[in-house]
Amino acid sequence: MPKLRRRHVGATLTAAALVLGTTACGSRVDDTGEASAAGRAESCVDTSGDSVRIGLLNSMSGTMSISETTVRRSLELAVEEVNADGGVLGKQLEVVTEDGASEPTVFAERATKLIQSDCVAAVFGGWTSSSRKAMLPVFESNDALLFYPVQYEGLEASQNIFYTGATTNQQIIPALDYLKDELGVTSLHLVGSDYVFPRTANAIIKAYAEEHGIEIVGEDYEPLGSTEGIQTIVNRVQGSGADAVFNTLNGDSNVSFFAQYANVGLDAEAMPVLSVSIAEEEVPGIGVEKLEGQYTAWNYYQTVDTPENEEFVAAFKEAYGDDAVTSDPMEAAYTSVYLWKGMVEAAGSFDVADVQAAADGVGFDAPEGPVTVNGDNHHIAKTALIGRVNAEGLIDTVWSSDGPIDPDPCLEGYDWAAGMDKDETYC
Amino acid sequence: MTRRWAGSASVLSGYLVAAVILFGAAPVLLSDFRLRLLAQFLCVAMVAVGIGLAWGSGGMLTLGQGLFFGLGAYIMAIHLQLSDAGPAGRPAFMVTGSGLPWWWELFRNPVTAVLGIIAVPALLALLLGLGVFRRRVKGAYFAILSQASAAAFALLLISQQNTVGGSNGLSNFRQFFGFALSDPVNRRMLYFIAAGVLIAMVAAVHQLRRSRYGELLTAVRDGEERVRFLGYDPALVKVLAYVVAAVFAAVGGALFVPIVGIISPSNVGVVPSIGFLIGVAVGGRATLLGPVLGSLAVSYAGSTLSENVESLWIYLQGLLFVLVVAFLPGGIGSLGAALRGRRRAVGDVPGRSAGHGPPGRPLVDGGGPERAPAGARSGGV
Amino acid sequence: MDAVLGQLYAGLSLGSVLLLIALGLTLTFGQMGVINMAHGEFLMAGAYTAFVVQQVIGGAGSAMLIALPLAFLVGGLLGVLLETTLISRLYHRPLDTLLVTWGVSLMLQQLARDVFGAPAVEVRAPEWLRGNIEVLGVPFTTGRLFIVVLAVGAVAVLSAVLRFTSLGRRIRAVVQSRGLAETSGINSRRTDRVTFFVGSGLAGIAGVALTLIASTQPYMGQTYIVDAFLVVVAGGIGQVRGAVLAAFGLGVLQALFAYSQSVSTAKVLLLVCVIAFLQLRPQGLFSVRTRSLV
Amino acid sequence: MREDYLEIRGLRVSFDGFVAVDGVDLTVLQGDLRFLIGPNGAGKTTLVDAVTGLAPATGSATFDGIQLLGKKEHQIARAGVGRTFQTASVFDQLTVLQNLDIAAGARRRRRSLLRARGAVPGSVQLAMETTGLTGLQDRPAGELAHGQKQWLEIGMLLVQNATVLFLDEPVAGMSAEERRQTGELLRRVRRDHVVVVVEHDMEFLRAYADSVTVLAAGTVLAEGTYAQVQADPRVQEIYLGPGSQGPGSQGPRHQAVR
Repeated sequence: MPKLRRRHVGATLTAAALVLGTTACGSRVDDTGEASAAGRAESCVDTSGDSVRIGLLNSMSGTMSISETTVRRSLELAVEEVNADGGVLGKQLEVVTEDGASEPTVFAERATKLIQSDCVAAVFGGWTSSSRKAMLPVFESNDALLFYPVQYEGLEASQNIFYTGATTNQQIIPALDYLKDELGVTSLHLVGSDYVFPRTANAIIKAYAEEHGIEIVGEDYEPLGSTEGIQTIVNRVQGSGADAVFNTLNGDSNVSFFAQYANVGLDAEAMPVLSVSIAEEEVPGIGVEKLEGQYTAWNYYQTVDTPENEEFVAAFKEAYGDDAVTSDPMEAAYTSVYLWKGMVEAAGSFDVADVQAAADGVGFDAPEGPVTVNGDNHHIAKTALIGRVNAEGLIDTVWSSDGPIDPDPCLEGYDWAAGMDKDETYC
Repeated sequence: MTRRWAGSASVLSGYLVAAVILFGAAPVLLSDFRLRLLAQFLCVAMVAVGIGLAWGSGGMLTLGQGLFFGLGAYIMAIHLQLSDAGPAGRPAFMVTGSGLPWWWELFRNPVTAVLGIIAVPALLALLLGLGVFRRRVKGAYFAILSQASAAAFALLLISQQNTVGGSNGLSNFRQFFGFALSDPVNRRMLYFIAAGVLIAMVAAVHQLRRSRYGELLTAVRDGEERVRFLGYDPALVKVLAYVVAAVFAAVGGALFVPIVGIISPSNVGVVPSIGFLIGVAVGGRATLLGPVLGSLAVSYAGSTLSENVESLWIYLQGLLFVLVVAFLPGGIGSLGAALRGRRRAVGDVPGRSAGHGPPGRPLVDGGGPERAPAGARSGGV
Repeated sequence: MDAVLGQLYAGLSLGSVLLLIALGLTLTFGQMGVINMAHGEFLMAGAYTAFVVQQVIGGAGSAMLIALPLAFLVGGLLGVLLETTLISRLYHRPLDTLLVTWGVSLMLQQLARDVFGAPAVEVRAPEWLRGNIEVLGVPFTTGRLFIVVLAVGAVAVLSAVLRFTSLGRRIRAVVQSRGLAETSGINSRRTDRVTFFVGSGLAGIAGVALTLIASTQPYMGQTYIVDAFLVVVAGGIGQVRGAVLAAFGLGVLQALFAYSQSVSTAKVLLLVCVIAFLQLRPQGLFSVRTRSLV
Repeated sequence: MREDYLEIRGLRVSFDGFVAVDGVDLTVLQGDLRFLIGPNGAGKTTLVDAVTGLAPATGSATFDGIQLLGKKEHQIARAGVGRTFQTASVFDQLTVLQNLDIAAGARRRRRSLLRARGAVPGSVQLAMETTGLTGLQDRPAGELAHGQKQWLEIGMLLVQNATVLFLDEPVAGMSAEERRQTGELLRRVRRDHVVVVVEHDMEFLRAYADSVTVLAAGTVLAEGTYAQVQADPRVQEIYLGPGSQGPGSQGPRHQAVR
């Protein structure tokens, strides 16, 4: 009996091996030289009807859903407005939503589904760098389009992604200029969450500091979502005697950081903190009185004084209640829908190649002010704004750059950045 | 004897059905996207097969399989990055790093990479297992330590921005041992490899379970102290199952990488590690096919249900855990048997009645693993 | 010197947080062998209790004082609910309680999200818990000092209860030998329930304390639960003095590692230390000699 | 045929300052069915625990020239010393055959472990016949009657190839008929084993003991045949005397150490 059984197991395995053997092997990288050229899936986007599909891919569950839910709302608001205004090339936008579940692999999986099964013309979403990194190969190998709405660490420029948030030269570098020129800072303590954006941002800051004679007196990282090391970090910050703190902490660690910061007797007067990841919606959770007077660097605040922003804020509050606030990533997401619309209309086609070709120079009067797409690196020119948190928990602009800054994700225009390691694929 | 016959026949037909479905029906019926998804589920199921052996047969509740899954996955990812970068090249992601860490070089060669995927987790499991089991750390202690090790591993990866990509992990692979990953034919090949490996793993566990070792493992689960007095060192018995489970998890992780295209610390921490267990519990931890089928079903349900009703899946996941583990410790498969058993043995202890599972193999009742025989250490002076 | 003192204080305060969470765990773990993964969510419930109280009565000072006993009650009642509905069925399957309570914790997190929303809510610290007292040039923040006091108080009260009251004697009897306690007329089922109430209530109090130093959001319990379990394991199951030593030991160790290395490295080193320690003492710092636990 | 014997000298076991076994000397020869009796707390089970590696002890316990103290449980078992427990501890999920096969297998080569069992090994077959369990070989041990479980345990000792057998209250809870069968079984076994039985049951003792050692408060109080021991006034006083526990009394199973 055992023999019989073993033979059957063996037969199954042999069958498996046979199937494997008879499966024609696909292209080898050596055969074609360039891997990406081989066997790309044909686009299945259907533009024959009177509507066209787009995908919204944001985390609606898991830790990142706190932030990404608000982005989803502004994307939906933009789509509604576009549809009410006659759609894109006369076609109504039909939205397919997916949950990224705060999980890079889920982002990759759902992006594939949106492209291959739902046949969407473009996908809007993603927040964390890891979600973008996970989706990037999916969009490149399927030759599809992603609109990514969050400021990020730069040093990337995929032809299949449009980056509508700031890159480092539109946020980090203006913030450093401001600290150096306006506040006279000569020493900095760097505090960040332990992931790619803070680490890359701090690498840039250190290169900048070396060039401009700013002393970096400390550099500390707290694991994402953790608060256990915050007391140690604040101890170190206080002991460092820095002129200011450059804060790239993300999410809940900020709550703990600012509570401890205030409790040991530090404030914006004694040692200002400039944060690049705290927007309007995070302020209440941290506590307005702990943040009041501290600095932030973004490209948009709810208080920005443009007619477009007045409309945007009003529409948003009407849709989601008077307590709803708007923030930079939300505005960048809102803008991304209009930018895509502009590109499609400039191209007169939904085809990816046509849209890519027509992208350069497409502009939009966004709530943050005028923005323009750079066709080379797929980022957009935007104005940098330094703000201070006010007593109402909103952020007032205290300084702005002279008009939109051209995006430079690879920092090619900065001599001091020449020595930095860069991703050779894009830079 | 007839029960044995029935058992082997049902297991046998299970193999055949699995082969027909995996190699015949699925590739024909499913779209490329769904097939890729199935391949991904198969990788998770490999981890489940190992857990079935360690936990179901051996009573070791390992909450840290993410550690081994991650080791296999990262070694594979490192190899793929290096082959993309070409000879002596450096992977693209290391934007803020200084040089290539020496241990990356170990996995440039395809042979050492494959060996590493198996040997590194096996060695680590051997060391951890010997350290823990020799000192008779078990039950809850072992569960918590294994969970903490997965948590620490995830943190370690996150803090290594320069060498393993930090929280972003490693992604953007272009080839798999020379085959372009963008080619659908090659992706299909990956699916077949995953299916073949999974079936081979199930066959291996099948052989282990029906061997004398399998009986010994069950004996250790139900009475570790007693086994000691028969002249065995239970630590060695447990370590073998633990190592096998670790290797299965690592191979699952290694195949996960080219199929999904990314590995990041969020795939190896506490939450995914417990996630691997749901399917095993649902399918029936102590059965041969339960872990595989349960894992596939749970992966599928998770993917389908959360595609649009997000929070529902979280509730359902929690509820599944609660209902199955608390009331059906033998898994869904034991539902019918449990009902029959309850009717037959009215005075039976609750929870034990779920123990009479599918024919052929004695099925553990949920209480078995942790309940040491009361006599083993008791007794008056 | 300042730095060392500052870090010792950081370790002490981290240890106090861990201790407040681990006390309840070590009670239920020790007495019933139950590994309650939902313990972290009882903590979260305590924190949200503080939030709700503050929303209702406004004044941060009085709100904190009302929230403490209320959170004890909320945590305790949740614990009893869990105990009676699920855990009591699983006493002979301790590992299964781990999985079942993990499921419960998933559901509770999602419930908190659906009720209070995903973003963190602010629980304002009362005036008297802001700022610091400076000693030897080192600022001792009053909020964290309060947590240290709370933890020490909880240990004192718990030890007194265990030592001097009849409830305490019953609990100790059941911990040492359930069978013997039952034959001597102790209703172990009721004792279990009371222990669960107290243990979970302590988590509620820990939750209120955490609002002073961490964010109040649905996933806050998860952040601490693994560390708290390490404390229980290192301290020896069912041992208050073991938990105290382990919590402060791990807290100080982590703070010192964090200062000399980095926060992430500190956590990895900590785990290595615990595993190495268990090689020396597999039963933890202190162990009860029981005949039921092998 | 070589005569095996177990020799214990100056055995001492203490827990947290409490001395449970205090300088016991004991020699048991092959062919001698030795009973170990004494009131609760006398140190009977602790003595067995010490010799089989469960409780740390000082002094000496040698068998076949091998010092047993300080060895691990499984090493002691491999040296030929086996034991049973007060509560029958067989593997409930496994069948009678599987239980015995595992007990017989500690010396098997590693590789043979990875194969399934072919034919029933001879020693297992023999043990099943000796213990009368042949007809039950495919029955899960958990489904056996109480007495059958105890026999299975003894059977496991036999196939384990143990020469020294410690049996801890083997007839507790058995019916009269089962006791008789157990007694016969022990008689058959003693011929080529060193057998030590811890027992409370005086009837059983009287019927089957070759010799008896009485422990009290951790020391040897008396030793000899049943009649000799019974006649000893000290033994009568603490154990067999009027007003103390009568024959058949077993006392509570779990006594606290302290």
